[in-house]
Amino acid sequence: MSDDAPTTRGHEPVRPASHVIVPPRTYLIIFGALMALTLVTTAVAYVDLGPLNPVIALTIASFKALLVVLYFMHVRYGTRLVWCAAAIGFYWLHIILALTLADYLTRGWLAPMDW
Amino acid sequence: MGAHGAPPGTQGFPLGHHFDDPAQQTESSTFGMWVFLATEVLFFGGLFTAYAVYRSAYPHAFAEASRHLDVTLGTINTAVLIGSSLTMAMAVHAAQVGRRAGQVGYLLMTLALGSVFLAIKGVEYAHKHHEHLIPGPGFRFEGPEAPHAQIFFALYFMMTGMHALHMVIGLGLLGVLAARARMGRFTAVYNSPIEITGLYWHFVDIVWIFLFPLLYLIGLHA
Amino acid sequence: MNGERVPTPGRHYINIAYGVKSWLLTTDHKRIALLYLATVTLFFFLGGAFAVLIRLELITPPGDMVQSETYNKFFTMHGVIMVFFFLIPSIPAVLGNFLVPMMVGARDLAFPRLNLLSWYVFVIGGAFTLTAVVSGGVDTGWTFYTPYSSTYSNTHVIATALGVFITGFSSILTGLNFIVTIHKMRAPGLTWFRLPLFIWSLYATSLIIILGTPVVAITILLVGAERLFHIGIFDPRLGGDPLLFQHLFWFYSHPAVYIMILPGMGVVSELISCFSRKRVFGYRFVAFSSVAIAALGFLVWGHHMFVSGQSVYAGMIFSLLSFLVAIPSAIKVFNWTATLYRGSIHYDTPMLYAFGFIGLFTIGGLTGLFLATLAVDVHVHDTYFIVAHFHYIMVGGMVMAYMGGLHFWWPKMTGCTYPEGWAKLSALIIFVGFNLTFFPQFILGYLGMPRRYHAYPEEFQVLNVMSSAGASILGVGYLIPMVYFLWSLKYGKAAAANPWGATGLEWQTPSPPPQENFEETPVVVSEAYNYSSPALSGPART
Amino acid sequence: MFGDLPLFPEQASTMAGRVDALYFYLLAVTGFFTLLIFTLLIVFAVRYRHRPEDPRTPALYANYTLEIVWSVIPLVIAMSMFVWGAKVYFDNVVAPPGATEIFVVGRQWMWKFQHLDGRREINELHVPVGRPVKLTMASEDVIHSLYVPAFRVKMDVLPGRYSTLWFEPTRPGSYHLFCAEYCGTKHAAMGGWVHVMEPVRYEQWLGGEAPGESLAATGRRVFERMGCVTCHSGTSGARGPDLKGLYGTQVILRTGEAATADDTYLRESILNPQARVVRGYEPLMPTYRGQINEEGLMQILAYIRSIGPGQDGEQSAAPAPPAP
Ligand code: HEA
Ligand code: HEA
Ligand code: HEC
Ligand code: CUA
Ligand SMILES: [Cu+2]
Repeated sequence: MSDDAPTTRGHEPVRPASHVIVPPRTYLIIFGALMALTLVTTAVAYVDLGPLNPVIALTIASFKALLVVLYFMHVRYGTRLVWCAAAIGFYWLHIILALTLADYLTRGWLAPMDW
Repeated sequence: MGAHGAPPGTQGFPLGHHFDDPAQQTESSTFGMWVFLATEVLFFGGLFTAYAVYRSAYPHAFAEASRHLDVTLGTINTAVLIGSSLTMAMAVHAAQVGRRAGQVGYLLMTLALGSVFLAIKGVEYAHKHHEHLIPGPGFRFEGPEAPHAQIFFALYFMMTGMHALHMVIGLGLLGVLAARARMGRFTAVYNSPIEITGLYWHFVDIVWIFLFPLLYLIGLHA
Repeated sequence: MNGERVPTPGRHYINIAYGVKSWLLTTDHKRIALLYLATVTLFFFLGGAFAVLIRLELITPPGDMVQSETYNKFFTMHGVIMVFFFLIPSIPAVLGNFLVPMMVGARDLAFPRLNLLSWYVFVIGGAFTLTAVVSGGVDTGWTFYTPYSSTYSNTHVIATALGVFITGFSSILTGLNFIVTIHKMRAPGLTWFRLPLFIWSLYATSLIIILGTPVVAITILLVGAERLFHIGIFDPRLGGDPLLFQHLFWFYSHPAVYIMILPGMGVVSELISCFSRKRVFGYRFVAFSSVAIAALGFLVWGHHMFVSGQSVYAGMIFSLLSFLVAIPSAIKVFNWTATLYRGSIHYDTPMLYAFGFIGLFTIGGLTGLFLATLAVDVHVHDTYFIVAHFHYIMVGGMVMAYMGGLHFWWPKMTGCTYPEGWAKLSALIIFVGFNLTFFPQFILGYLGMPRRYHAYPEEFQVLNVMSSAGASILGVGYLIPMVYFLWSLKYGKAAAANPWGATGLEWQTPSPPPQENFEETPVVVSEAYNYSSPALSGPART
Repeated sequence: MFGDLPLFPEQASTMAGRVDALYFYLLAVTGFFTLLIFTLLIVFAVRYRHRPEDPRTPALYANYTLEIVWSVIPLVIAMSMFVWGAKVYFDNVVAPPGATEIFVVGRQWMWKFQHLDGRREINELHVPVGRPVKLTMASEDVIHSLYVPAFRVKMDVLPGRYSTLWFEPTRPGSYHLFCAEYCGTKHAAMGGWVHVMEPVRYEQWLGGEAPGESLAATGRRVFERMGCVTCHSGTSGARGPDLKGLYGTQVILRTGEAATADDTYLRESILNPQARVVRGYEPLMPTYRGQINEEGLMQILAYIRSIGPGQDGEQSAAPAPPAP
């Protein structure tokens, strides 16, 4: 958290440092990758892989999201603070999912267990 | 508000009275948007949680109900939205290098692609309406899983509906930005409205990137 | 810096412009704080009026004053108004709005217009809820449990829920503004570990607001959709699970109880330090414990559902985690106590409230441990033990802190001095009335009196009468400050810039502060609460 | 006036003593900390009150040892509370084998009890002293919660699902029965009494009225009346599986998954039969959702339990055998 130390309150007119200009070529590559992954994920969905299907679908989706976040949204070039802000929502999403499912997935446990 | 006694080098930058310099103001708005997006993640997060719970409880009903969605349209829409993210990124680029025509053009392209997405979504909704797949008293679904399929569709409409609402808001922002860009408001120095709207737009794209497999692709292989 | 920014002497944020428009269109955080103060006070007395009605009904065992329908609306409106329209915005939106920019040495919050918007959103949300009150009320309890709220209740659930939904966005805007301001607008030299603890606590509060509120928003939307269209998400007859609602609701509402205590803890850190003329003991521990409470607070929501039919194993996880979240609170209590050690303690009114806070929060928090203990919660869940627990924390803790903070910063906010004698007297009345109201409820709860009962068995009457008697004393205790605060605006002595001899940037500017808060941007060269070093602590006061 | 001021609830179940012991432990610990904090506050406040001649206060910073001490000690104490509480809770959840079974239906705003011998009660529950009793509960509408303070037990009663609660009364007498979960207008009136009786008196009470038919027998009649027998006749060539010897066993489903034929499964098999179809059968069974209420379901359940493995028929519907 030191990178936003209050020296930013100094008065030299600086050009915003977060504005690393990403070349359009990078955008095009990322766009290509996203399109390819979309096709892959749709194609894979037609193959029966049992419990792996949702896992693969979510892995690909997360990877796509990561590409968008890192390049389109410039987090790769951003400060640590922006990085944290980008991560925290997703992290918290896992908390609500994990603890809610901790209830649902263990509800049936008691009956078969002979204590 | 407005600039008063602009320090040298910040001409054309509408510095808020409470900020010291453009960097502080720009970073604040970018960071503010990120914090807002964290909120948004959790907003959709509630729906994703409901989805996870019911999908784990009724996997077959969800697969079967999902087969009533149109994968082709869904895939096309995914492509359209990713395309709009590309044009949005290009609009931000144009702003950063201060090209006014590029800004306006790319913003309008994003706006157009977003509208295409919503139009396709509208077609899908119309189909669902036609097939009586809208949850509520009029819901019709063959087979024993009907109630659970209704939950699937309830989540489908909530999730895509909330997503579409975000798109509509985004389109409104894009329209305003395009108009202001045409007036030459954005320069290489001052462009954070375009940048933060871009962040918002990409976020909406990411939500769809998850909705697409979770809603459309779960029943294909059976 | 710029010559034109130097204010004319005698000009401050209140007299710089007159007229309704200058208030309703202001983007000045200080004026917005006062707008919030007015609205929040209104809601407090409205919620208090419902409390009075509740306590009146409970004087006698049979439900003889009002019908059960009416009583059910009383406690629902009391809970909804007190939680969402009074306590959540109380310290953050009033004191926080006023102080965050001043304490970090900024001229305003990062997004002043969003700040004004948040107040309007709050008012609109409040209007929806008030409409519901006026047109007949709601009877779901503040928890809106499904399927009662979604299918069975035939009161104004949608209007109220919409009110709560809308207000949620007001909190989000405030939280967002605070986070960005604290990160980006600190004065030169004001590093994280030089920040006042009030700022740390509001930072933690804002994190909770940002990450929790959206979940309750979407949950409310789902309840609305269920109610309007019968989509089945929470309806067991259609395959839905009503417990999912409870999960989603408490995912927000448990962290929300920390929204309702962390700001109070921040205020108390300021008060304790100022009135013992000492740096807060274990500054870093107190600071980090706020963040720890915010983070851990998200992991314990299932402790409201121990007998709801959630999995036994989930119950155990949630119980374990609930005990963990008690530790940072313990750290705070011990550090505050240690701050007094070898201090130079002044007994001004704010300090009396701070003492009250520590004592009552300790009792309320420790009784939280009873509830986190699984087997005991099975017995006391949904009894008056719970009611006593949370009033001890929310009224005994947070409202005390809010009152303490108001008294502390009142001279700064208004430039007026309140009558100290009356203030001390009412602090005492509140303390006595409070304990008389809520202590008997612990006993009632362990005896097994369920909450939300408008009629109860005879043997519980004596304790209920004590509680009602206490409530009337408490009510008087709250009315007196209302009177002398208003009185002070007209007749109070003009306040000095730093009447308490406190450290902190907000005291280094006139009372009331100028429009731009500081005549020039302050530069911070030392840690907070530097009372031990004579040079830096401002005018000494004896 | 204070003559009848109660301060502590009666203890009337095996659980009551255990919960109270834990409660007193908590009281002792929290009492200690409350006293500690209050004493320190007062002592410091008096001892270090401001005196004009005082020098400035010393600059005391954190003391790491102290911080660790006052984090770890509460942590250890808290863990002891957790472990003890969890142990008692667990025993409170898992009913001992051989408990007397009673079916409970909660609805706005009354409690209905059905004993296995066919006796029914509303808002009153008669149970013998000294024998564990297990309640299987469901709600017809919203969430309710069955609460007997003297027993220190409480459990929510949910719509669409069975929940269970057990207790073993230890003292004859009449005790309050409350609905603890807010359930609408007459929530406060949704209560009654639990009458705990000496075995002899209980037998008298049992013999008091005409015994009527057992719950399982009623269930059997419902089973016939609803036409279940047409398919579940138990003969070869029947369209549905034989339900004899089914209760508590593992069922192999069409999908290849296995399910335990417990109360929840049976309930679902009747209300939503096609959700889980037994292997080797066609999904022919119609749904009975909306045609049968919770009480009827419980009667059928009692019947199916009574013809479960090792049961001799409808007279003795014992609890589920522990599943494998
Ligand atoms: C501001 C509000 C606030 C705060 C801060 C808390 C704090 C805590 N609460 Fe409370 N709670 C509520 C408001 C609050 N609560 C409300 C409103 C409800 C009811 C909602 C409803 O149903 O309507 C409720 C209900 C509630 C329940 C559910 C009860 C039930 O319905 O069955 C539980 C269960 O675990 C619980 C636990 C706790 C715990 C463990 C803490 C802890 O954070 C407390 C930590 C503090 C301390 C422990 C004291 C200081 C420590 C020491 C002095 C050192 C000694 C410490 C040890 C030995 C560990 N609370
Ligand atoms: C957040 C804050 C908060 C605050 C500050 C309070 C303050 C008070 N509360 Fe409340 N309370 C809740 C939050 C709060 N409460 C919640 C969340 C519930 C649960 C609701 C539910 O179950 O859904 C609850 C429930 C609740 C109950 C339980 C009802 C039941 O379960 O049946 C009771 C009963 O005694 C009670 C009493 C009081 C009292 C006496 C006060 C006193 O402190 C109030 C003191 C203030 C005054 C007395 C105001 C003074 C003003 C006047 C005297 C003017 C009067 C004006 C007119 C009559 C025109 N509250
Ligand atoms: C039209 C014929 C039909 C009728 C009438 C019928 N059932 Fe069934 N039942 C079936 C069939 C076929 C199956 C097996 C397939 C399945 O599980 O759905 C079955 C399965 C069951 C099962 C699960 C059995 C197992 O082995 O797991 C239960 C329990 C059950 N029925 C109870 C009832 C009850 C109670 C009724 C009356 C209220 C009833 N049935 C009426 C045809 C019928
Ligand atoms: Cu039934 Cu409360
Ligand atoms: Cu809680």
